[in-house]
Amino acid sequence: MSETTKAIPMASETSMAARFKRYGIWIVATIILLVAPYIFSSGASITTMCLMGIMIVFALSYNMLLGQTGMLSFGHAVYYGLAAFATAHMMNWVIKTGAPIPLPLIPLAGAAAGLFFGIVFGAVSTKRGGTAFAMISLGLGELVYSSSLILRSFFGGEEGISADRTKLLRFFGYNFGSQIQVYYLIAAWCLLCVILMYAITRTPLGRMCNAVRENPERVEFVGYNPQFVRFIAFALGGLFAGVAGSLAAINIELAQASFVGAAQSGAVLLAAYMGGVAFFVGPILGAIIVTLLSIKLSDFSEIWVLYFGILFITIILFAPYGLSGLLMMHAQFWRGPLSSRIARFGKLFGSYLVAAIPALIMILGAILLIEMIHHIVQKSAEGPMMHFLRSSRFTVNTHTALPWVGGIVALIGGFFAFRMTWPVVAKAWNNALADAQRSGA
Amino acid sequence: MKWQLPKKLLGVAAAGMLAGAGYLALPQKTEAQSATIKIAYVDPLSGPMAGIGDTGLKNFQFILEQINAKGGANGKKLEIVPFDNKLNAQETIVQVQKAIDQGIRIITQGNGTAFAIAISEFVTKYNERNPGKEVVYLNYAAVDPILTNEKCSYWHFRWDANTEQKMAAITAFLKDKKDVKKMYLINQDYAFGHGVRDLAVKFLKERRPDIEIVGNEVHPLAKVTDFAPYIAKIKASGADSVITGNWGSDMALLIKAAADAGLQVNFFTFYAGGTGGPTAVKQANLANRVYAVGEGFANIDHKESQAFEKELRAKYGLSLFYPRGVNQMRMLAEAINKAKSDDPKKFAAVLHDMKFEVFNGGQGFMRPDDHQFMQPMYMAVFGPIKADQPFDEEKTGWGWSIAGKVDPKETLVPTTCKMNKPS
Amino acid sequence: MNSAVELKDLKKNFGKTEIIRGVSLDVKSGERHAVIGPNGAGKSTLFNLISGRFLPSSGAIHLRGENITGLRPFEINRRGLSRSFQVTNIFPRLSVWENVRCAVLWSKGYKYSFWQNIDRLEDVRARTAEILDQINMTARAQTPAGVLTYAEQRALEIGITIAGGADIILLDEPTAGMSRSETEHAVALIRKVSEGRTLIIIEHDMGVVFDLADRISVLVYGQILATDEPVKIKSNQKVQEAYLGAAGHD
Amino acid sequence: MAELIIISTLNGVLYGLLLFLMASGLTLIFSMMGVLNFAHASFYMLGAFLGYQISQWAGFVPALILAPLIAGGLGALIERFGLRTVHKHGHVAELLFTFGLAFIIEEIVQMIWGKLAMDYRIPSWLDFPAFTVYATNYPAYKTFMLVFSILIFIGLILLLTRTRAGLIIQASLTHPNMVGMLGHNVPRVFMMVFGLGTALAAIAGVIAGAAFVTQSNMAALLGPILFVVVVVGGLGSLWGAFVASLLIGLLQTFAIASDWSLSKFFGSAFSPTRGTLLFDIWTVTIAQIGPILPYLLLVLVLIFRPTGLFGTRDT
Repeated sequence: MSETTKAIPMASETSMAARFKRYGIWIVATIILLVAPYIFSSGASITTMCLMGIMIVFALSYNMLLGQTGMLSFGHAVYYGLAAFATAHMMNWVIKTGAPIPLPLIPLAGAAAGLFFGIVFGAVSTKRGGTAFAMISLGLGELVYSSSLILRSFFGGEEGISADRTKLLRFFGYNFGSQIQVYYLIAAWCLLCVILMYAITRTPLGRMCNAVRENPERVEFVGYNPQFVRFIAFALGGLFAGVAGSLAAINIELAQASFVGAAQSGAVLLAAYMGGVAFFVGPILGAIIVTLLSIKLSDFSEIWVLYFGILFITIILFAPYGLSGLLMMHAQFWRGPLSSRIARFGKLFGSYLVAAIPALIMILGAILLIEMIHHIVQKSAEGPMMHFLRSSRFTVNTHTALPWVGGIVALIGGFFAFRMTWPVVAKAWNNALADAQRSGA
Repeated sequence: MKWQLPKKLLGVAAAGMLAGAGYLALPQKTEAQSATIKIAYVDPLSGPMAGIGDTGLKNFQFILEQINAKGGANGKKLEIVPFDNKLNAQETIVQVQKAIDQGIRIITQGNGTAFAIAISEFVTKYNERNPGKEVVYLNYAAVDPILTNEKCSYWHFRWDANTEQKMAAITAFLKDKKDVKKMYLINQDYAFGHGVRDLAVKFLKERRPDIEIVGNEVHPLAKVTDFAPYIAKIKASGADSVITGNWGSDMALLIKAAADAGLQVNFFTFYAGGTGGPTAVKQANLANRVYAVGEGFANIDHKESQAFEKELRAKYGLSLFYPRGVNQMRMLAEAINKAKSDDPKKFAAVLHDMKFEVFNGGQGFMRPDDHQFMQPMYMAVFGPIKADQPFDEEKTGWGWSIAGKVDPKETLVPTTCKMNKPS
Repeated sequence: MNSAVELKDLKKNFGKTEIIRGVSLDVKSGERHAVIGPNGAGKSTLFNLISGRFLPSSGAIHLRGENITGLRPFEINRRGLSRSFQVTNIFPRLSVWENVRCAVLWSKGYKYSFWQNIDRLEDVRARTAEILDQINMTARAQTPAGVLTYAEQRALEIGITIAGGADIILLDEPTAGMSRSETEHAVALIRKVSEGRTLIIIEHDMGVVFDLADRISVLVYGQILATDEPVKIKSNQKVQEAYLGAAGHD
Repeated sequence: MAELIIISTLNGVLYGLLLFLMASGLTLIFSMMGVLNFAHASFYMLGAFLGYQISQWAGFVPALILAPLIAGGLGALIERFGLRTVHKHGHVAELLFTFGLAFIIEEIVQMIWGKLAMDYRIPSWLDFPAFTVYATNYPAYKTFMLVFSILIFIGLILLLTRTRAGLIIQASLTHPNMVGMLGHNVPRVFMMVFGLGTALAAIAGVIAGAAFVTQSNMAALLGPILFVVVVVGGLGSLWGAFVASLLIGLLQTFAIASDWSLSKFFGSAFSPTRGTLLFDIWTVTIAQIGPILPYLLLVLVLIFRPTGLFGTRDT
């Protein structure tokens, strides 16, 4: 009997511990959001965190389609971008009429716009799933983007619609002129949206979305219309994408044609997929990492897109469930008494460290070679000296043999040394697994 | 068993993430007190427009090397720091923010009016909200008149002639070209293209009312593969000349399609001199048919600038695309010297109404009403180089010869700017 | 007795091939009705027509007197007709619990709700637990359906089919591919879950058929050869000739 | 008027055939393997650059032969060591793999050849006007493109329907397991198909690169329109792709030739205020929206006829 009760989720848990388990994660998230600007306090860090918050909402809204409902969209930026324009117009209207609406409520306009366009375009595109849906989303994306350059009065031509966020009604004395105030605005909306989107996964509709993803045909035979499930999911996805777009417009005080473009749609796809679409946290991780990489990588190398592409392909080839998938693989070791968990993870990560050293050498060797080739071919005018990854300290002379030999040795030697560590990692993994199973039993 | 492969590669992923995290966590050094004056170059360095951004960067690197060789500014060296705006408005702002965070207080940018407006508005708001930490924006190529009219800012300075001035220059040149009788306008379908179109209509009416405009067309920006259908329309209209603001592949493809169809008309262009343009004209074999307007060309008979050009080509293998860039940086250095400070608030006051001997010779001045630089303009035509012309373009054996010079007073268009001067 | 499902001269063709060539059948409420016939006779196609998966080329289908011809599968399901599939058709990456719960939701009236926490819906939880108990899979509740054994998946298939509380149930070869003991188990399960409902079952195992069915229809080449009680079908000369005597069926 | 119609038709057919040349490889891969190859246009670009490089060294004809061979070989290798690995994770993973591949190919091409346009010219022996219609010249090279595209089309049809290899390919398409049972190496067939598809893209690159602009952004310029051709034509239908290419070519060309807009149609009867949304819609000409017509067509076709014009299967 005890087996049975364990296997079936209980209807309601009311103890303190259970309560904390349910709400604890959100309390922790709130604290992290509150203190983050004190830890990463530079202007650029705060700007970056603002973009992360926007991207988290956007990527999660995308995952309502791809991860939850199995709809691959190439045009999700349409809802993000149109909402951004709606927001910019709304702000200008509020400024013009002096309506008593403070800035923190403006994202509601974005949400409404996202929902509206989600309903309109969802009605035509969610009739079918699979590749047909993907192609329709691509076509709609191109249509809206092209229209943005024709319908100038709404899209403001290529320069877009700008608005001054400080000219709205003050909100408890804040005018949102400084970036930090905008950060807290974004953080609050981000947290709210994440909680809502998480809650939606745990509703009848959320579960039916999963069912539609798995087997839309069978869904028809348990009383649900899979098209309507997709439609609602799509509209809700549009709503949250709208909030994200709205926050983006508030953040840079501008809505511009590129907001609805294919690059923006591609970015959210990359973020969601790299983070992993199978888990709720995946797109959050992906949004953080993709935002960070796209802002930071270009500081180190001109050919950052190449590295980004290679990283993306590596993830598709070797970690198809994304970064969150890699993390979740470790969940199975998280059992038994705390001390044994720590010991188990200690051993496992020890083996990773052993593997990481040659892997790092291999990667550095590869990067050195790529950078040197790029320097020779494209930067010959700057002379033979190359600042490796724009570092002022580490320079190499590309016209001498040493760095080339060093790069090749690091690449090949690193690879073989790395291969030799695989059995070590495999053994550590198996040991940990056996250990975890023992303590689980 | 299912996880076998990822398991082995988990190491690499973990290592990569660790390394990445470590690398990114490195503290950013701030350069407020350093011995160089840094200038952030915020332009596309990846993506479809990377070629243009890259060329500009090399131009500026060389310009600054030359200035530094002569002692830099206020005893400090000037350095250009590239920031990739990825042709995206949001990213542009982020990169400007990053630059400011690194202690950089001079921003330069040129590609794309949309981004220029974004930077100008950002910088203006930033300076308003952060007195004492002012940042200045030097615009070397974004030409929408709006930047020195409705949306002008004290913190924005433009060295390129704006669309209106360029059109004024073209039409000033057309005053004496009486063989031009039927004009066709073809432009890209976005703000800049529309600007060119509307201004062409306006200025032709004023200066050459006898010219008949036989066609007025806009085509989608950077989406057309084959211009043959457009050429067919131009041909059907009986035009003898074309005015176009096209740039990039839209320019190259237009010229090529014209040559393919055997269309022999004059092209009065803004950007035939841009990257890829000369190659296309040469391929199309349209000798002495394609005109470009600009503030300077390699073959202008001026010793100093030719020496400069020669050295740049020897070193980087490309031509000086931005003579205005030289003006911009030289004026910046001189303003810093005069102000004896690299604080933007101080040297901006010097730049505000500065007079300057421009790169190709002749007098130019910064108009204090709108911070638009006024300079002599040239019309040049592309064809096989003559004996006295030292420079060809893109290794085609063809080069620009000067067809006409337009005095600054011809391009002194009025401005509606009401500038807010900081106290 | 009332009629549960009534087919009126039902026809279906794919291109020029006629698969169902005029089937009329009246299944009474509360009856256990088996459809047998050789491979390719059109049995599964018949189920696909009744459940709305295919549109009939002509003819009509009535459900408790209501004409349901042309309705979509989910509309038919909502009217109380539920079916299983010959080839297991479940939600492979969802747990057994989720599989069954998805099938419970509509019948409890939650529709497309995205404002209620599903784990707090006591009636849904109770019903899901009840079904799992009926199909004997309570212990496997948290296992992903895709990794179950074949027999377990077949049981789950039945579980999903009955979860919505439909009173007319169509089972398409529920015991195909099972071992002897598994089959016995399955028959007991079917007997249990069809108590008080109308059952239409396609089955190849004659032992199961004659054990379970109140009446049997023999479908051969898209037409019904005979409909009668098991004993009479056994002795029906035409059926003997066409089917039971014929070699080659499995 | 007659002049414009005739010339527009000619231009439309030319453009359409070029589209077909590029889309044929894509439709082959798509119909065979179910993979929407996002990197297809990248192979087109790669073909143009390889064609440029080889023609610098050895002339145009060797380039036309060697460049597709190299690109096709590369494509086959990528299928073997990349795409095949992700195959088991489903179509989304495959599609995203090619999505990432497009980035990498573009970056590598930029690393080798830089970001500026190449001086890639049409061979001198094809550089003359072939014929003249209403005083508009039609260059010999465009005629060559036209003939070449038709030859490729006929060649592909023959390959698929008349040769043993083609029959195996068609069978692998519908019954991969059965073909495998019969002793054919289906993965190898897939590899060959991917190689062939990318080689076709490269041929298009070699030819179009010389006629238009060879630059690293040429992939992004043409990529999406190829999907339109393939999907509108119908999956797995070479005829469909052919017809769709011509249709889109003609549609765009005629759209450009027309100055029609709502304001012209209604004349001065009604004129909305400048600067309003209605004004924008009122004054936009068909010529302006020409390039977005294919996408409109795509959406409409998928909504009303999901199999595409000639397809037999659902998308």
